[in-house]
Amino acid sequence: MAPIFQDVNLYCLLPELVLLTGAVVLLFVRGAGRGSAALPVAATTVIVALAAVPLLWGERAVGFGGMIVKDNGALLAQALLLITALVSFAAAADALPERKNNGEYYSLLLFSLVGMGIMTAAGDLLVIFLGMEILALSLYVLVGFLKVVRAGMEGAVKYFLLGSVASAVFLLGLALTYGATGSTQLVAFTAPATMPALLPAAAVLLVVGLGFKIAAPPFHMWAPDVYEGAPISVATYISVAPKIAAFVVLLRLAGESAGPGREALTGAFVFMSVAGMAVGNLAALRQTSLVRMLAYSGIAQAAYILIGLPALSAGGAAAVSFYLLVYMFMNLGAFASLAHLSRRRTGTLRIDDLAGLASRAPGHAFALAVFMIALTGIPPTGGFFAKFYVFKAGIQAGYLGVVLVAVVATVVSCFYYLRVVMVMYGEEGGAGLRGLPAGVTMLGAAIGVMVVMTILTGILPERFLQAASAAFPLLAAGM
Amino acid sequence: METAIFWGLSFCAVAAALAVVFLRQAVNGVMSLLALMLVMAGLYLLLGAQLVALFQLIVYAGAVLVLFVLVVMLLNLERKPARPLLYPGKPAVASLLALCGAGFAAILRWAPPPGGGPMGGAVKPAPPIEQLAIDLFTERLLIFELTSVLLLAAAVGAIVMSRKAGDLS
Amino acid sequence: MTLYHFLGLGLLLFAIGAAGFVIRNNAVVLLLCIEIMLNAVNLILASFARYLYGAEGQIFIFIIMTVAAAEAAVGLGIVIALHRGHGTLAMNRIKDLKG
Amino acid sequence: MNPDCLWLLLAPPALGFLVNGLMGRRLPASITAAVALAAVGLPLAVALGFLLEMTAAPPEARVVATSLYTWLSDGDFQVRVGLLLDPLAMVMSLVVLGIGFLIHIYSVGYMEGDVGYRRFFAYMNLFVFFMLLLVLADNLVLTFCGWEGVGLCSYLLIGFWHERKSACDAGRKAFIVNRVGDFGFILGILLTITAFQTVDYGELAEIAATAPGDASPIIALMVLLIFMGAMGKSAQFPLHVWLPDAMEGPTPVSALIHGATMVNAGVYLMCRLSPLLNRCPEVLLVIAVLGLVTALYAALAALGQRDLKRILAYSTISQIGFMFVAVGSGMYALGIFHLVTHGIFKGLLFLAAGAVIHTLGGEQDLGRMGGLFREIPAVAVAFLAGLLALAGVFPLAGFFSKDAILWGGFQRFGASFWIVSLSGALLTALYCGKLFGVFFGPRRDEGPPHRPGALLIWPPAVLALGALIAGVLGLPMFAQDTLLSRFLGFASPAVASGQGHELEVIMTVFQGMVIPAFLAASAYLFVRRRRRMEELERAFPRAAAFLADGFGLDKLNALLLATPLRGAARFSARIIDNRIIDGAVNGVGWAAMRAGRLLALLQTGELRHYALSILAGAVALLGAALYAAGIF
Repeated sequence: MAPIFQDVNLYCLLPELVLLTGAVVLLFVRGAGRGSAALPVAATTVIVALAAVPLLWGERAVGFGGMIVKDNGALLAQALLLITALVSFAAAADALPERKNNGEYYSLLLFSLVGMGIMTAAGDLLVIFLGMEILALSLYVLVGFLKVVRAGMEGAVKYFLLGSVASAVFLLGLALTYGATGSTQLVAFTAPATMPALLPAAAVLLVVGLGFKIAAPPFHMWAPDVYEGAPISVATYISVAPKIAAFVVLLRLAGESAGPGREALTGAFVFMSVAGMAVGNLAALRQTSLVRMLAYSGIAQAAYILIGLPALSAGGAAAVSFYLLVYMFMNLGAFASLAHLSRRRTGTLRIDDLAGLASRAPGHAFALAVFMIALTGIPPTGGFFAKFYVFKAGIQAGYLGVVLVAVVATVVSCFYYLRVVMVMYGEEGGAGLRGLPAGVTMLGAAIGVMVVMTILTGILPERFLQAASAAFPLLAAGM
Repeated sequence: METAIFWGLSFCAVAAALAVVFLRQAVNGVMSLLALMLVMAGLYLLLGAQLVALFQLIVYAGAVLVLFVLVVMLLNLERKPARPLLYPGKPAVASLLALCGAGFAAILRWAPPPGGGPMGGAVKPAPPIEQLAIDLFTERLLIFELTSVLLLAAAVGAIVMSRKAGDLS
Repeated sequence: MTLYHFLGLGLLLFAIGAAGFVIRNNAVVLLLCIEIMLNAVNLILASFARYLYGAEGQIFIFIIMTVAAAEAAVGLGIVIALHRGHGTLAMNRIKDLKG
Repeated sequence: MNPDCLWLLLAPPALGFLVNGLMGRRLPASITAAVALAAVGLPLAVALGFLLEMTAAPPEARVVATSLYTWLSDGDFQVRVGLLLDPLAMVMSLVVLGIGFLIHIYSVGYMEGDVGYRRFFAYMNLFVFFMLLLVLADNLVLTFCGWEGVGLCSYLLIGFWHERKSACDAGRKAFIVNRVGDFGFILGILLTITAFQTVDYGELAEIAATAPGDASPIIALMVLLIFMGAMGKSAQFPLHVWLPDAMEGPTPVSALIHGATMVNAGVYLMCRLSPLLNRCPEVLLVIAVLGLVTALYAALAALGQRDLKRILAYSTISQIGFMFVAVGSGMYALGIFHLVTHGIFKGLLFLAAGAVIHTLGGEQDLGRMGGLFREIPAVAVAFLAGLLALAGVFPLAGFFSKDAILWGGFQRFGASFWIVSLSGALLTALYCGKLFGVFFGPRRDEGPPHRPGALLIWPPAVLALGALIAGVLGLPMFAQDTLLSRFLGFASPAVASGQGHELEVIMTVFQGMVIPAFLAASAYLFVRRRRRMEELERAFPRAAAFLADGFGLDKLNALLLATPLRGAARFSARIIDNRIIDGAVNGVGWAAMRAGRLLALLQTGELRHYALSILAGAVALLGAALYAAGIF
C-alpha cells in the first residue's frame, strides 16, 4: 500500500497557506469602521504572502504529485494578484461603509486569492476547477457585499448564475478530457488519447469556462453589469485579478495542447479575440458611465492579450505575461482613480462629471490621463509595448489578419479613451466632483505607484520583459 | 435485463429533467429534481458505482435538495400567483439546445471510433471502495483539502449573504 | 448498452439543463437547472470511469457533488438576499443594469 | 562632439513640462514663462554648440550617436533608446528649437491673462520634447514614440479652448485623421521588424544597400505604409482635412505645430528613410505625384478661403506638398531646404497673423480686414516679407527653394510635371496677393485697434530677417551641391540629366519674373479692385450679368482669371473637403457609433439573453471545433 501522505511538499503552497491563515483569522476580527483591525490584518497577510514569492522564485517547487507546480509563471502571476489585492484594499478602505463589519469582506478576498494562487500553479484540471470555484464563490458574495445596494444584488445574482453555468460548461470539458485521455492533468493534452475525437470538444468547453473569467465575447455580457453593480473596490479587483489567473491557465492549456485539440484552441482564441476587439471597442464608444466604459475597455484589452495565445511559438508567452503585467498597472490604476473620485458618491460616475478635473485636482487628472493613454497604447507608456509585443508575436506566428483588426481596433479605442482626457483637461470650471479628498490617502499613494509603474514599463520595458519571458520559459521553448 | 433498466431509468431521468424545466411552481421543480437525483442514483448503480449512488442519495437528495425546499418555503414562493414562466418563442431556443445535445450524442455514437476505440461492452471492473479511499488520500489529497477550503469559503459567503442587510455580525 | 448510451443520456440531460436555464425566469429554478447540468457531468464521468479507466472518475464525482453543494449554499444565500432587496425572483424584472 | 551631452537637448523641455504641469498652480505667471523659455532656450544653445562643432568636422565625422540603453530585446531583435544627431537631425532640431524659442517668447505676450496660461506652456514644452525625440531618435520605434507624443500635444492644444465646441471637434478630427495615418505607420514598423529584424536607421540603410533584389517589393510596401503615416502627420491629400480645422487652436500653436514643425515631420521621416526610398522609384513617383496633387489642390482651396488663418493652413498643406515633390524627385536636400525656409516664413506669417487678429480683437474674417498698414506698420512689414517669401520672390528664401524644386521636378519627371508644379507656384502667388488686402486699402473694421505689445512684434521681426536671408543656404545657385545639401550629404538616386545649365538659368529667370507678376496682379486686384472682386464673388452664379455690365480690362482679366479659379477653389474647399472627406470621416464614426449602440442594445440587462450568449457561443465554438477536426 502506498504511503498515506505521499509527496505532499506543503512548501510549494506557502503563500496560499499564509493567505488561508489570514482568511480564517479575519473571521474572528470584530469591530467595524476605521477602528477595525480587519484591514491591517488583511494587508499584513497579503504582504507576508508577497514576501514568500521571492523565497520560492526560481525553485519550481512541485508538490502533491505534480498537481501543484509553483514555477516562475505561477509566482509572477501570484505577485500581480497580491498587488492587485493590496490596491483594492486601499480602495475598500474608502468605499466600504463605516458601520459594516468588514472582517468578512477581507476574509473572502483572501479566500479568492487562495483560489487564484491554486489556479495559476495547478497542473491538473480538477485542481484548476477547484481554484476557480473558491475564487468564484468568494467573488459572487463580494459583488453583493453591500446588500442594501440594489444594483449590487443584481450584479451578484447575475454573476453567480452565469458563472455557475460557465463552470458547468468547464466541468463538461473536464469530463470529456478525462474521457479522451483517462487523466485530467494538463499534460494529458499532449499524451496519446484513447478517444482523440473528444479532445477538440473538451478543449473548447474548457475555454468557454475560462473565457467567462476573462470576459471574452460571447461570454462577456456579465462584465459591465457586474462592474457597475459591485462596490468599486470589488470592481477594481474583478477587472484585473481573475483575468490574470485565467490567462495563466489559458497559457498553460495552450502550451500543453497538441494536434486537433490545439487547432480547436487556436480557433477559439482567434474567434474570441476578434469578437472581443469588435464588441469591446464599439460598445465602449457610446458609454456615458466611466465604469461601464472601463468594463468594455477591459473586454477589448483581454482580446488584445488573446492574440498572444495562439502565437506561443513566436514569443507569445512572454508577450502575454508582459501584457498582463502592464494591464495590471494601467487598468488597476484606472479603476483605483475611479474609486478615488467616486467615493462616497451615490450613483455611477459619468465621464462628463470629470469636466475640468485638471484644474481642480491636477494630480488625479494627470494620473487618469496617463492610464487612459497607456490603455490606448500610446508610447512611451507600458501600454504601447504591451500591444507592440503581442502584435509582433501575432504577425510572426502568421496571424496578420487578427493583428490588422487589432490595429484598427486600437484606432477606434482612441475615441473613448482620449475623450476622458479631453473632458478632464476641458472646461476650466466643470460642475461635478466637488469635495475631493485632500492630502495623501492610501489610495492616492497606490495610484501614484501605478502611474510610475505604467510609465516605467514604457521607459524601461526590458527588465520587465525579461522577467515575463523568464516566467514561462518552457512554453516558449517547447512550442 | 440491464438494457431494459437502462432505458427505463433514462426515460425517467429525461422526464424528470424536463419536469424541472417545465413545471411552473418552484416547489414542483424541486421535487422533480429530487426524482432526477433518485434516478441518477439508479444509473450509478447500473454503472457499478455503488459509493457514488450512496452519496448521491445522502448528499444530494438528503442535504442539497432539502436546502432548496427550505428556501422555497422560506420565501413563500407558492403564494405568488403563478405567472407565466415560459416565454413564447423560447421553446424554440430550448429545443435547439436540446437538439445540439442529442446531435452531439449521436455524433459520439455513430462517428467512426478513431483508432478502434472502445465501443462499450469492455467494462472495467468496479474498483473496491478501499481503493477509492486510498486514491483520495494519496494521489488526490490536494483536491480533498481544497474542497474543504471551498466549503469554508462557501460557508462564509452564505452567512454574509443570508444575514439581514443592516446587521452587524 | 454501451458507453455511448450513457454519454448520450448525460449530454441530453446537460442540454435540457442548459435549455431550462435559458427559458426559465425564476432564480431558484435557474439554480435547479444548474444542478441538472452538474448531475449530467457526473453521469458522464461515471460512465467514462466504468467503461474506460476505473476508479478515478468516481472521486471526481464526489468532488463535484461537494462543489454543487457549496454553490447551492451560496446561491441560495444570494437568492434570499435578492428576494429581500427586490421582492421578486423573476429575473426578467431585475434589469436595472444594462446598456 | 561629446555624444553624452545629447540628452541635454531633451531633458530641459521635459523638465519644463513637469515643473509647469505639476507645480504650475503655485507658481506666478512670470516664473511659468521663464521656466518655459529656459526649457527651450537651453537646448537651443546646446544645439548651436553642436552645430559649430559639426560644421568644423569633416563630413564623415558629422554624426553624433549615443545609445542610452536597450529598450527591449528579443533574440537578435533589439530596440535601443538611442539618439542620433546627424546633419539632417541637426537642421531639423534647429528649426524646432529656433522657431520654437521665438514662438515661446511670442506666446508669453499672446497668452497673457488666459486662464490656461500654465497649461499652455506645459503642453508647449511637452510638444518640444516629443518633437525633439521624434527628430533625434535613431530608430523607427522611438521616432514613433515622439510621433504619437506630438500628435497628443497637437490634439490637446487644438482643443485648448474647450468652451468652443468647434475647438473640441477640431481636436478630435485631427486625432482621428492622424490615427488613420498612424495605422499605416504601425503596420510599416511591424512589417520592418518581421522582414528585417531591425528598426535601427543605420542598419536599415545597410540593408537597403545590401539586400538582394527580391527584397525590393517588401521595402516598397514598408516605405509606402510608413508614408501613410507621413501623409497623416504632414496633412497630405486626402488626409489633410484636419489641418484647416486645427486653426481653432491658439495662434502660437498654429505657428509652431501646424505651420513650422510638426506638420513637417512626415517630410523629415521620408528623408530619414532615403536610403530605402532610393531603392524603390515607384514609391518615389507616388510621393511626388501625391505631393503635386496636394500642392495644387490646397493652393486652389486657399484661394477660396475667407478666414485668415485657414488661408495660411491651406498654404501650409500646399507648401508641404512641394516638399514631397522634392522628396519624390529624390532631391531630399531640397525638401529639407524648403522645409527650413517654409518653417521660417510660415512661422512668421502665423505670428504676424496672430498680431493682426489681436489688433482686431479676435477678428479672423478677411472681409473685415483692410488698411491696417498704418496701424501696425512693423507687423505689416514682417507679414509682407513673409508673403513675398511664400510666393517665391527674389531674393527671399522661398524663391531659392521653390525654384530648385521646380527644376528638380522638371529634371526627373519632365516638362508636364513642371508645368503643373509651376501653376501651383503661380496659385501661391495669387493667394499671397489676396492677403495684401489686409494691410492696404480702406479700413474695414470697427472700433479702436488693440495695438500689439513688443512681445508680439519682435519674434515675427526676427523671423522676417530669417526669411530675407535663409536663401543663402541654397547658394550657389544652379549648382548640384549647395551649402545645405553639402552639409546634409544625401545620396540621391541617379538621374539621367540631359539638360544643361542654360535651360535651368532660363527657367529660373522666367519663374523669377512671372511669379512676381502674378503676385503684383493679384495684389492689385485684391487691394484696388477689392470691392469688385467681392461683388464678383457674390454674383458668381450670375456671371452673365457681370459680363453685360461691361468692366474694363482689369475686370475682364479678373473674370477670366478669378472666376474659374474661384469656382474651382470653392469646389475643392467646400465640396471635396466638407462633403466627401469629412463625410467619410464622419461616416465611419457614425457607423462605429451605430454599431456600438446595437451592441449596447444586446446588453439588455436580462439574464436569459446573457446566458443564451454564453451557451450559443459555446455551441458555435463546439460546432466549429468538431467541424475543423473532421468529425462532422
